[in-house]
Amino acid sequence: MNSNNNEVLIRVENLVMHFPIYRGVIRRQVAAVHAVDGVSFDIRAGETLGLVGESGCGKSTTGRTILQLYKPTSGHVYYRDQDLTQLKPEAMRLMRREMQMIFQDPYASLNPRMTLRDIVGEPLMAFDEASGKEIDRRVADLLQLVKLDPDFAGRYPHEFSGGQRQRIGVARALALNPSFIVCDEPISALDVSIQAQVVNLLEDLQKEFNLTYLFIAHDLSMVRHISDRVAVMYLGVIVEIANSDVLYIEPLHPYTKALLSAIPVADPVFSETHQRTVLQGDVPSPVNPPSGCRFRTRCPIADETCALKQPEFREIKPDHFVACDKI
Amino acid sequence: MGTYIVRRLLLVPLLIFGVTIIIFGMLQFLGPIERSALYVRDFPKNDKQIQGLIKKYGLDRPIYEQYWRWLTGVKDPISGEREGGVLFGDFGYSRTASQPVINIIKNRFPNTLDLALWAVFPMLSVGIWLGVQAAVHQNGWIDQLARIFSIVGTSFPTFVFGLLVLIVFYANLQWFPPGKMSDWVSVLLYSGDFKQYTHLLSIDALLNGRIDVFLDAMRHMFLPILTLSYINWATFVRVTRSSMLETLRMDYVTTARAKGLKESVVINKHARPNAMISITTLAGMSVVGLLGGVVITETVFNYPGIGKAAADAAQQLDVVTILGFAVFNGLILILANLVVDIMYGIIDPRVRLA
Amino acid sequence: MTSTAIPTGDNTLLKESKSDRKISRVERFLGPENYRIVVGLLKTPASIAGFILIGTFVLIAIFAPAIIPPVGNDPYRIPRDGFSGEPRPMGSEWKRNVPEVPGWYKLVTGKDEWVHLLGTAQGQYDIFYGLVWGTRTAFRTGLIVVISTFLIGIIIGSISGFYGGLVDNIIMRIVDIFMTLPFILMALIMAAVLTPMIGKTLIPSIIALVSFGWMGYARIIRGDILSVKERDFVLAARVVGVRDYRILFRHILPNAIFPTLVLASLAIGDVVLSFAALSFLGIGTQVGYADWGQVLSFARNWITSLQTYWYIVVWPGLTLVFFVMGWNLVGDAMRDVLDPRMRGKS
Amino acid sequence: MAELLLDVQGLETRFKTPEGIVHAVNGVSFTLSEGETLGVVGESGCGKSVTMLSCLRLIASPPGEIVAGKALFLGQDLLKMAPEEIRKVRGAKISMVFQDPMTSLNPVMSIGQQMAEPLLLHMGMNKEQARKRSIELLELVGIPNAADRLKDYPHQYSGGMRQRVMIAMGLSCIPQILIADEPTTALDVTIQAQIVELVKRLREELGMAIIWITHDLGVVANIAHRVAVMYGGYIIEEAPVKELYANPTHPYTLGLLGSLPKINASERTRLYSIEGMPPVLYQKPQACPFAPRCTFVQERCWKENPALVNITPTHRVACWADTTSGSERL
Repeated sequence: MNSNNNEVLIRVENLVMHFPIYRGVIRRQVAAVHAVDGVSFDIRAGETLGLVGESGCGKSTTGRTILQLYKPTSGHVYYRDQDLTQLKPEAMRLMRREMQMIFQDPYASLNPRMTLRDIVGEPLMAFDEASGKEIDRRVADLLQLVKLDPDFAGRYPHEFSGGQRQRIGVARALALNPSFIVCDEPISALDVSIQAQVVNLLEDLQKEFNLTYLFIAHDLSMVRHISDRVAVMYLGVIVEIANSDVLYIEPLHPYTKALLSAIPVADPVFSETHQRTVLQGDVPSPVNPPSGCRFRTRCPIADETCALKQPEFREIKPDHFVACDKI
Repeated sequence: MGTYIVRRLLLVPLLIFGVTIIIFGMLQFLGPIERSALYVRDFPKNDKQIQGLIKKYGLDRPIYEQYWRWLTGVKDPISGEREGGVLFGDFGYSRTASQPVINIIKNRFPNTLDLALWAVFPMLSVGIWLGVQAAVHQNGWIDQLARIFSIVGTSFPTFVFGLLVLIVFYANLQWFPPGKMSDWVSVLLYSGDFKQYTHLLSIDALLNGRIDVFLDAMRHMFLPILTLSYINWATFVRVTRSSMLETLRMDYVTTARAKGLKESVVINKHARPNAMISITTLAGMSVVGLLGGVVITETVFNYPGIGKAAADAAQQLDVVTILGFAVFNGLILILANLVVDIMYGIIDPRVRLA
Repeated sequence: MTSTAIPTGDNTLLKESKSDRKISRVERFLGPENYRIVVGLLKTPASIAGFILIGTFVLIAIFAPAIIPPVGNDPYRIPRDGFSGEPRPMGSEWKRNVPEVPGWYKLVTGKDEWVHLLGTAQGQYDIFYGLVWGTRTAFRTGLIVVISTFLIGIIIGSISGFYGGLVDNIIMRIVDIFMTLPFILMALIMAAVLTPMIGKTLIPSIIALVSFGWMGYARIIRGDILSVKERDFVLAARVVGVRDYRILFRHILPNAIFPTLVLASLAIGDVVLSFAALSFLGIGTQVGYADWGQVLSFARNWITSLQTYWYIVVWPGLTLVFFVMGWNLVGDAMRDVLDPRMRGKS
Repeated sequence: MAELLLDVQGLETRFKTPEGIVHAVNGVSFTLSEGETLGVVGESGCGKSVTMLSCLRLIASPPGEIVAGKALFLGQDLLKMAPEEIRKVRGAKISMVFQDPMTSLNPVMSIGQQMAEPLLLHMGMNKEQARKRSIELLELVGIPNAADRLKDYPHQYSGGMRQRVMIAMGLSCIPQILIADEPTTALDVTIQAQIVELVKRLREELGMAIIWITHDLGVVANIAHRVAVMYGGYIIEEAPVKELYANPTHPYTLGLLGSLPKINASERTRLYSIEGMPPVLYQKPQACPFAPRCTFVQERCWKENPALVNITPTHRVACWADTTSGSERL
């Protein structure tokens, strides 16, 4: 976590990802899910950028689109000045050495018909980095790295628990020595006592290999713990980015404030004394997002002007960006 | 729902096109001379006449033209009347029965419909009831019984089952004879005292107030109905059982129990309607299948329906005739499938209100 | 946590944990998925009964020449004992075209002369011979049809599932059209159309059953491919840079093909049944060919006097039923094992 | 002293699975008084849901089986009641709200039909009365245009709205106990806060006792008066909420609280993590089920399973070790 280094590793510019909806008699495209609707941010080398938001806000889609797992509708993703959106499939495949991903569901993300050796060794094979005995040796090293017994290499994923499977996923992601890892809600499917194990492991590995993380989560307290900076998403747009301590102590956007206030704090005295601001209503549909500011339908400080135009994403203080015209 | 129905309706021409293409494709295995049987009653012996026929009906024309003519028929240049055209009900001329195929269908189809109508009720009710019971008492004796019943049922070919019940109930007990009606009934039918409203014998008997005729009809239909139902029960029990088991594990069933509802209410009002959604398709397909699948049953029981006619024609390799049946069956099935799809939409609110 | 779900925590690997489930060497060798299927099949009494039935038929097929040696050049022609139309009862004397007497026959019956063990059918065809040699016909047709339909279905279904979009749409509509038509009627027609060209052999029926039998496999494999394609491990493979063909053959197909493969292997019973139905309806082989449906079809002419000639129905009928039941018993157990919703339930 | 509503003693439930018999609940005892909210906390598979489902005999049997214990509701044993009697309790006196509002409502019945069921059954209302009451209830839980929305089906409601409907349904017969089984787990944080506030408000208005099952120590701190922590089918610690958070005593509770990131702490510390995995009990454990993961483990823990004993009149713990200086040792 050395964010002093200011080199930008990933630059996302105006990223838009719309998923078409086909309806009607001839399955015409009638609308689109505006999953990601013009998102821009930087991730600096060696830092952890947290990306939080409620389900359906587009945070996972953002992560996957950065890795070009979806072809973005428009916008650019630069990795060290290389525009990933312009790469041919094979060139992008070669880029995957540099950027990896850890998945949310430790059960669905491991092929049940492959052994640990095959799962963790597959990236090595894909890039012809190793073969035969060499793979066995490298897999053993990787398993040790994530604190799994190397003797388990011949076993199948079903013999492992959720937390252990998540470690296997981490080992797979590390196999190619990447510099950037998208962690797509890596702990939300795990039990409380296991979450801390995985988070600690991720932190240790970051230090050891100088990794850069995009840490996607809906658990705000964990995001604060692991991130250097945090971006808050709402309905496909980023509403606030700031240094994580600044964001938690001094949130500016009304949505961020409400989100922070909604976190259940494990302290009965605190909950007794603090009045929570509870947002009314549900998140609107991303198919037909509100005009102007996306948040205005639930915003406590919104007025008519908010419906007119989308608020500008401004740098209010150094390194603190907010998309709200009322501040 | 509107869109759903329109989509299904738009599928109908596509299905008609597909089905007719398949059947027309089979027709292409025949030579042009044999295909001329679609339009004429007798093959002319004279070679020149044959060539004339081929020319007249365009049987040497490009294939798409032939297909179109086959669908819509050709105008006779002299009389100006349309000849052929399966879409207009002209399915060709049956060499073996010496009459137009459509006439055979007109005579035989009511009999098949009569049989199918009576078979639907026991098939659906008993099959589904047994499946639900098996699921509710999972691993109980009724479940084990249903499973054995289902495996034995699927293992019995229609014709074996049919012949075996014939041995028992006809050959040995003399209870239920094969055929369609006793001699005295056929005499009655020709006498003119018996009005044929629907041409379905059992229904007409009731409409004429002739219980004796009705009983005679049922006596002849009993074994075919039993055979048709039995063969389908097996599938129904299995599918209903697994669908019901799945539903019983759903959270809303627990919610219903937690409300304090009686177990019978939980099962009949909450679980079963949901299980039924997945059974609707199967039920529809089986009803539809009844119309097409009576071939063997009618043959075994010597029941003069459209299925037996098809089997007889096939046995004598009268291809034009069976292809005529196939087109007719295809059109009926497309219609029936449409009804099933729409019913499915009505049953499931997630489709209805989409 | 649903009310009925069994609380399954984590199978820990901690050495000191008491709850670690033992993983046998066989399981590790087969892999968890295959192991589960094998164990599921071997634990069910019904499927064991099924395997025994199937095994018996396999033995009969292999040892057919030892059970009843062929007469003449073509072993699949049932020897005729005369030309009289009326069937003769079980145990009647065998006068013409008598096969060699095999060792087991002498041992069991103590006689040196063949009799018609199960009687003769119309035309004095020996029913026992027809059933024994018909077993070979059954396996032959079953295997050919199943393998062909499976291959066609897999190829079409895979194309549909992999490419998706318009290709998928067109293929699935074609499948819909084929599914609209009643199977046995269409097979009957197809066989009837082909017979004048090919002749009265097994081939027209085989082509007919294949032409209208592939859709089920295409649908299943397409559905499984579509669902596997969406699973995270496929995405994960892409993320680590696995090449497309490997994703297809290592990740998608192995996880998608197994249910179809197993169901196909168990469909032999159904195929033989349909084949027999066609024979019964008078489409198919030459009269006198050793084929169960053919033997049974003689009964059609004796419906009014079945109290006397019951054996022309019962023996071929039961043979067919036991054969199909063997496959169904295994198939039923297999369905339970494969159906993920049934997992964990007895 | 408020009246004792529910008194569960020595409850044991197990499941037959292909891998063996899973001992899900292994002798759980707890009480619930009028107007009280009891939080039950634990990880997945610890037996917290099964315990509550067992009390109402909603365990699917087979594979589940209640082996031993009593569940006295106002002195009457729920586990021994005739089926008709317990049906009169379910939904009327004790009602339940489940985790996933998506799957807990019947997809082919309208909300109105489902709302009316308990009213018709337990309150002796006719259809019109039930309809009126359903509208009132939906308004009570904050569903706009309640009268129009009765004819809608569950798929036309959002997740948060569905959970409100579930709560309205649970409260329709003014039960004495509401059992909420992870009612906010499937919901987003802002919706979760709405539901928690809603239940707190309704608790004031209707005065029922609540059992709130969750794995989220934050939610429990917010809503419960008293908390029971479960592990491996046992209650391992139980105390009033402030006492538990101020003075956690069982090593597992200590570890759980330690593994949470502190949202209001300014400096970042490494999280405490409990090593190992929660167990699946194929045998009823002779040892303490937490022993394999415990930092305080002693010789005795491997031989005897500690009983739940009072360390203060309101604080019960099942542990052999002295963990009073625990916070420093973690």
